Amino acid sequence: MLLSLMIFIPLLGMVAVLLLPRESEELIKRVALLFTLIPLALAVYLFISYDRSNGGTQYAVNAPWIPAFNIQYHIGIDGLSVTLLLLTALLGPICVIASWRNIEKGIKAYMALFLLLETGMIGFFAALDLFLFYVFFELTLLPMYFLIGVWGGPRREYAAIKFFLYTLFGSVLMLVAMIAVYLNSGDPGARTFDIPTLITLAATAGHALNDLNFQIWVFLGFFIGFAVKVPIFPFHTWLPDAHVEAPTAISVILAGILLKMGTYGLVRINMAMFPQGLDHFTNGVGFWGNSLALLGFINIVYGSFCALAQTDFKKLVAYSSIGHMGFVILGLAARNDSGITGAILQMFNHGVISAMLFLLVGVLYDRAHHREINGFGGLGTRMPIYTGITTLAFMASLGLPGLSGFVGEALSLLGAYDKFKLLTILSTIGIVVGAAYFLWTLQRVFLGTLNPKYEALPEINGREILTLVPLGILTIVLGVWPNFAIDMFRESVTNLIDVIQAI
Amino acid sequence: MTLQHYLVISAILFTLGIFAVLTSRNAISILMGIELILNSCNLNFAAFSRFMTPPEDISGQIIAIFGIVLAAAEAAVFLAIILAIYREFGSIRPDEVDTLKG
Amino acid sequence: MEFTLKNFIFYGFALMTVASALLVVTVRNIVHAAFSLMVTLFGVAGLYVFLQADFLAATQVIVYVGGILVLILFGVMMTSGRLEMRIHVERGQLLLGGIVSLALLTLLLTVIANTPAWKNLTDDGTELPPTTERIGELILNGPFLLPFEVVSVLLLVALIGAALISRKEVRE
Amino acid sequence: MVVPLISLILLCPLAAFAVFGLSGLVNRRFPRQDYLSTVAMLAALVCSFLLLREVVPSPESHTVKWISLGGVTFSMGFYLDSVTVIMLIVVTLVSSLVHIFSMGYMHGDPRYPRFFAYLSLFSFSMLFLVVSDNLLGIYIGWELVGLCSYLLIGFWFEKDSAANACKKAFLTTRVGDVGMFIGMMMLFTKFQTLSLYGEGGIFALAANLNTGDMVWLSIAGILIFCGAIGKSAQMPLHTWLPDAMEGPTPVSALIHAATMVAAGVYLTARMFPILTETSSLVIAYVGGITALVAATIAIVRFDIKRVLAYSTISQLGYMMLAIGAGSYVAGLFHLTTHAFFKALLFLGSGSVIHAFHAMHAHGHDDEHDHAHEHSDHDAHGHEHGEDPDSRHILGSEIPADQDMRNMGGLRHKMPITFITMLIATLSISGVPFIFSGFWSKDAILGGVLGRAMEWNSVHHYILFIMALSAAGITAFYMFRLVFMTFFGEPRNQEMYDMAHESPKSMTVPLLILAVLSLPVVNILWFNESYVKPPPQPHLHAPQHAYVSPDSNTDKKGYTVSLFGVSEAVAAEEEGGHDTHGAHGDDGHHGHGPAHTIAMVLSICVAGLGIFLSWLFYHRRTLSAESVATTFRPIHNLFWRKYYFDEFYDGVLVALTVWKARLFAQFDGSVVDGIVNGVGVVTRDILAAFTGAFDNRVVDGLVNRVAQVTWAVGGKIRRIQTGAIQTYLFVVLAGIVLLILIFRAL
Repeated sequence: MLLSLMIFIPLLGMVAVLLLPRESEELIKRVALLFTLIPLALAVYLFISYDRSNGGTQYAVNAPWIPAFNIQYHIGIDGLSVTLLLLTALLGPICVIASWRNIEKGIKAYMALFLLLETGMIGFFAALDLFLFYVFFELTLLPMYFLIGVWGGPRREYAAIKFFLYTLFGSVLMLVAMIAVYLNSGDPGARTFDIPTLITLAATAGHALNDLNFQIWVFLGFFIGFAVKVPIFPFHTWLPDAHVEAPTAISVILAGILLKMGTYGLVRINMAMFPQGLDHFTNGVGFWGNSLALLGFINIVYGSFCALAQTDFKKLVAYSSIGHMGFVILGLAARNDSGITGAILQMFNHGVISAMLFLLVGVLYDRAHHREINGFGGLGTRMPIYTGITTLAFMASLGLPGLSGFVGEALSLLGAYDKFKLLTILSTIGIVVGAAYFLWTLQRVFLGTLNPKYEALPEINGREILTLVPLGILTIVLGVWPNFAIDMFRESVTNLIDVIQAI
Repeated sequence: MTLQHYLVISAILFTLGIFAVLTSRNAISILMGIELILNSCNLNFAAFSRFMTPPEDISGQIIAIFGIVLAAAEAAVFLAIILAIYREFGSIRPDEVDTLKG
Repeated sequence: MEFTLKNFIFYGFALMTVASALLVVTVRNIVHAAFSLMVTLFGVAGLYVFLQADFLAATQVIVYVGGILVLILFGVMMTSGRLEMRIHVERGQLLLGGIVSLALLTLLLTVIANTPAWKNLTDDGTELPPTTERIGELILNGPFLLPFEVVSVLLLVALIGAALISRKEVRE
Repeated sequence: MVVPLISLILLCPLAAFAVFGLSGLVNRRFPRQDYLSTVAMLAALVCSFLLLREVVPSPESHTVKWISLGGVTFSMGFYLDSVTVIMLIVVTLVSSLVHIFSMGYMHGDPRYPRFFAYLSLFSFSMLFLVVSDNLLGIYIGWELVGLCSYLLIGFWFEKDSAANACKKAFLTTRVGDVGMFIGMMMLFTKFQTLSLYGEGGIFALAANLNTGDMVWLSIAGILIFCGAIGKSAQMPLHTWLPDAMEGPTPVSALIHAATMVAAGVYLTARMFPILTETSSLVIAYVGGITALVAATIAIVRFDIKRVLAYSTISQLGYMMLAIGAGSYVAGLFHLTTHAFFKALLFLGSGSVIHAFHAMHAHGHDDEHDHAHEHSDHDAHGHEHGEDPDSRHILGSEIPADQDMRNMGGLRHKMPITFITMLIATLSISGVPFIFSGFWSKDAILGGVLGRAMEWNSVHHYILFIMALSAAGITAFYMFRLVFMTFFGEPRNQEMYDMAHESPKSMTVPLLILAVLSLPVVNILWFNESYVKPPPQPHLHAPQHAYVSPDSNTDKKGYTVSLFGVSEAVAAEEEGGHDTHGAHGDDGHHGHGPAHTIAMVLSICVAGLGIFLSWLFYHRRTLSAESVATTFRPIHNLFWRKYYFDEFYDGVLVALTVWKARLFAQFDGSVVDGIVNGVGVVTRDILAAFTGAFDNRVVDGLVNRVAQVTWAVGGKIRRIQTGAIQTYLFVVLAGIVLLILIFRAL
């Protein structure tokens, strides 16, 4: 019930916003903020009340939805979901606040779409029925399309369509795989979309879902669907465009949550449901056995090097996201304790850190109206607080110990080294290059002599600090005390590993 | 006078109506084509009612009456539209009224 | 097929209907076409009589000839301003339309000829009681009451709508 | 008592920094950040001394779970043995003095409070590193000190050179850190823990490895040592340290001389138990080469701070050499003495620079502005801002107030600075008996020679010669510095006239450090059993080595008396570990002759160095210029710092940037190009059906799809004539066709 409330309160908020008159902008923003704060409160409650010693599904609701196809409204959370739900619910109000001043037209439609998006995201992380999962997955797509396409930068239509088509392409493959799973899940009449049931069936020897070949193909189908979202190397080109064009708050959501939907899907579906398929791609034998780790490695190194070459601040952050998601893939490929935990932590931390980074880029963009890294210089004297927070975010992102970015990266690498020695060692190049592009950016934007053009640039204001501080605190807290988050999903990870190793 | 007689007549009317609708360059003659089509339908209803159902069942005729009513309504609206179009475009040639052209 | 008077008259009506319908389609003058249409409508009314649908025949005459046809003529007058407006027909369109119509006719005739259920249903000539009363019963006090009311509302709406659409726009 | 003390030591500086961070967030400065930080540091110092009293016959450690996963647990904790305590005292002591010094030196800087906050953060990180009992904790402290180093080198970030230098420092050390991280991954994968001590710790587990794993263990050891290479500026990753002199001078003293750079040595010493012959030898050679090369570069520098920077690199190489050669105690001993005298040298040079600033301040501004180094450099940066890179490579752009060619004769103007710096110089040069540097340096030389004689090892003889030459060169260039700065006639009369002795806040720390450069510091190493080298189970003497017959029976160890290394006979509990010696101590087997020989030789070379320096730079009977001309190629090599910077900037950095651009272009053209191919094919096939398409080349499959859709739509929309009749026609024709088709079936 609590969970359903959390999913549908933003939807309610959307209705409320739509009912308000277009002119009362302040009211609309306040209502939107309220309706994102309620899920946050619920998420915090869930986070606190979640039974950490039990990694299984909690707060489950299971009701028939479309009985003809045995589709259920089945939601519930385990440690992984609740962590990501917290992240989603946290970024919600932050994004509303971040949009307070810089959305100039159509604030009503913007907020309504944003709330719809939030419903989609929360629902996605809570869904336990494959069909419901897919519905929420697609539900995020539509508002995102409009949010980029209407409120974005100069090339917004292009970026929005690219994003939409790419994701749709992936999700079609996913749909096919999903239907294949459904059709193989039993005799007509006994088929199911229920994820826990399917996991059990897939682990049952002799069942059609337990077949290695079947699992490989279905794994691939889901994988490509999620890979577009993550994004994994050849499918990543939508990301820089979408980020560059999207308004600040939407970039935050895009990097903070939408990318996590890809990796969350990998964990929830690909790893848990198709352990044999997973084994085929991560057993370390031959090309296919290394393929997933290879993709992670390519993401890390490729993303980092691409970021190094960027001169657009936002594009740089976008490419750095690609690099950091590579650590998630690498950690998942390791499929051991530290690898998976590291990957999940990295998911969460990257959500927090990249959100900070995009907010920070937005702050600068709102003032200078461009993002050309070489066009700044010496801002450190003019905007000390902004510089301080940026340095914190950069350091967290480049994996400085003591800040959260490090823990995820380090655990992923430690786990991955166990299996993929060479690839992991090569991946560490990404750490150096990551430091290089962030420090170089720091130097070009903040250090050196002050560019006379920006002598009057105003310092970051209170509202912007308000959006950044919670994230900054999380960054430090998780860096100093990672168990704070790990406690939530330790048991869930153990369960997952049991499933994986049971083959 | 078999059922087929009526059906053939109806078919011919129908076809002619279609022909008119397809070929005419005048909205009013299109309307007349439509009237032909409707008539053919009504005729069919009546004929089937006569031949295919028990004599006391005259539902078909009632449907035909409804058909006539609809035809009347349709004609009224159609002509109103024609007038509006005429005012707007100065013509009632359907090929000149092509705002829907893609 | 014996040549009774009844048959003769039937074929006469049939021929009249078909021929005048052909005229409707072919004549170039729209006023002529309209009058041909009147003949067709009368023909159909006649056929209704042969089907022993007396009420229907009467309605046909009253509504169609008395109402619709007059409407059409008004339409002609109001849009052309003169009564001998030409119907424009283009050759290519004519050809295509002809082909499709002919194909359709062939199709329909084939269906009519080949449907077993429709074969050998002859009018035995028995006199049936007049239908008016029964229709009245059925419409006003029977299962067709609701459709009847609905249709009447529809008609009303159509008339109001027609009046609304065709009235001159008053600029404010 | 230990736990609260350690917590206090860590928390005091951290709290000082936190106050700054929080006050910065609300844009209100805490009014006396300088006092706050200094007091916090002094408190930590007091706690450290209390610990000294507490400690500690047997090491003590406490851990808490930091990250616990299903199967693995990473702990955080501290490990407190004598070495830790000594390090704590060194760090807190130097840091406190630097804090006090900075209150004078940095006075008037626009970011004055921030400076102290950074110092506090640094102190915290460094102390955290020192007390950590596990590799992960060390790594965390390691990176954090790197961050502080970055922030402090770039403290005057308006200067392009400072901005470049801090980036360079962070990146260069990070290269080493990655090596260290890989080493950690290796150890973790093998042992499933990163804790070093205790039952399940790495050292205990590694001791049980058999000989088959030695290659693996050597590689792991060398990789961990990579971190030390980066942080301690060893060859080939040393180039960042001279550039790091762009930071304020107290920072150079604290971070880039006394503490952070020594952390590499400390780490290597901590890793002592898992070093094998191979990794030890690698460490020793890296240290030896660094010591020698950096010393030669230092000869030809004119920037007073760069001379000291290269000297630091050289001395760090010394310590590495000591640890690589098994002289654990000597290495750490030298670390301690070096921390004090090098901090003194830097602070002294800071005092000199400060004196010259004051000149500028008086010259230009009535207000007593002490932030001139800053403003001065700022102007400097403007002047040469166009091409900072070439400036770096040439190393020829020296700020006027740091150029020794502008100095001379300062001993009259700045007596305290002069005296204290002279003491430090005598100490680093190895002038015998009353200066601490002599004892520690001699311990290293003796240790290396001892091992060479004991093992009869050519390598160690070579290393000994390297170390000895480096010692001589060190004496030479250090006295060159002193002669050029304090003796002779003033070279720049205007600057000389304005120079003055520094305020008390600066001279008092100098005096304290001068005292600490006397053998008094050896008191830390006083108790004979206070510092014991840990066993090295995998370090075996070569087969042909001479093993003294009493090596198993004697209780041996290492003793440092009040006056340094005077004898070396003491307990070694683990003596019987194996027959091949496994004595991770200071080569005491060859002690008798080795130490005597080493001592004599070292006094000789030091004397030679000082004498030559005197001839060149004081008496001027020999001309440095003519020597430089005679040996032009060698001078060039030294002057250009063995072309390391050219190589890195011209090859590695360029290569990386090039590769990045390549990847980015690859992303834009090839990744999209592949899908373009698919797109073109798709388009052409569709074109066959729908007629002509536009042939424009577009990038990206998505564009293709959109265009194809657009084009198809463009064709198809012709069907939408808008004429209802056409629609109807099509509908009917379709119906007819369909019926015909299905009838035919």
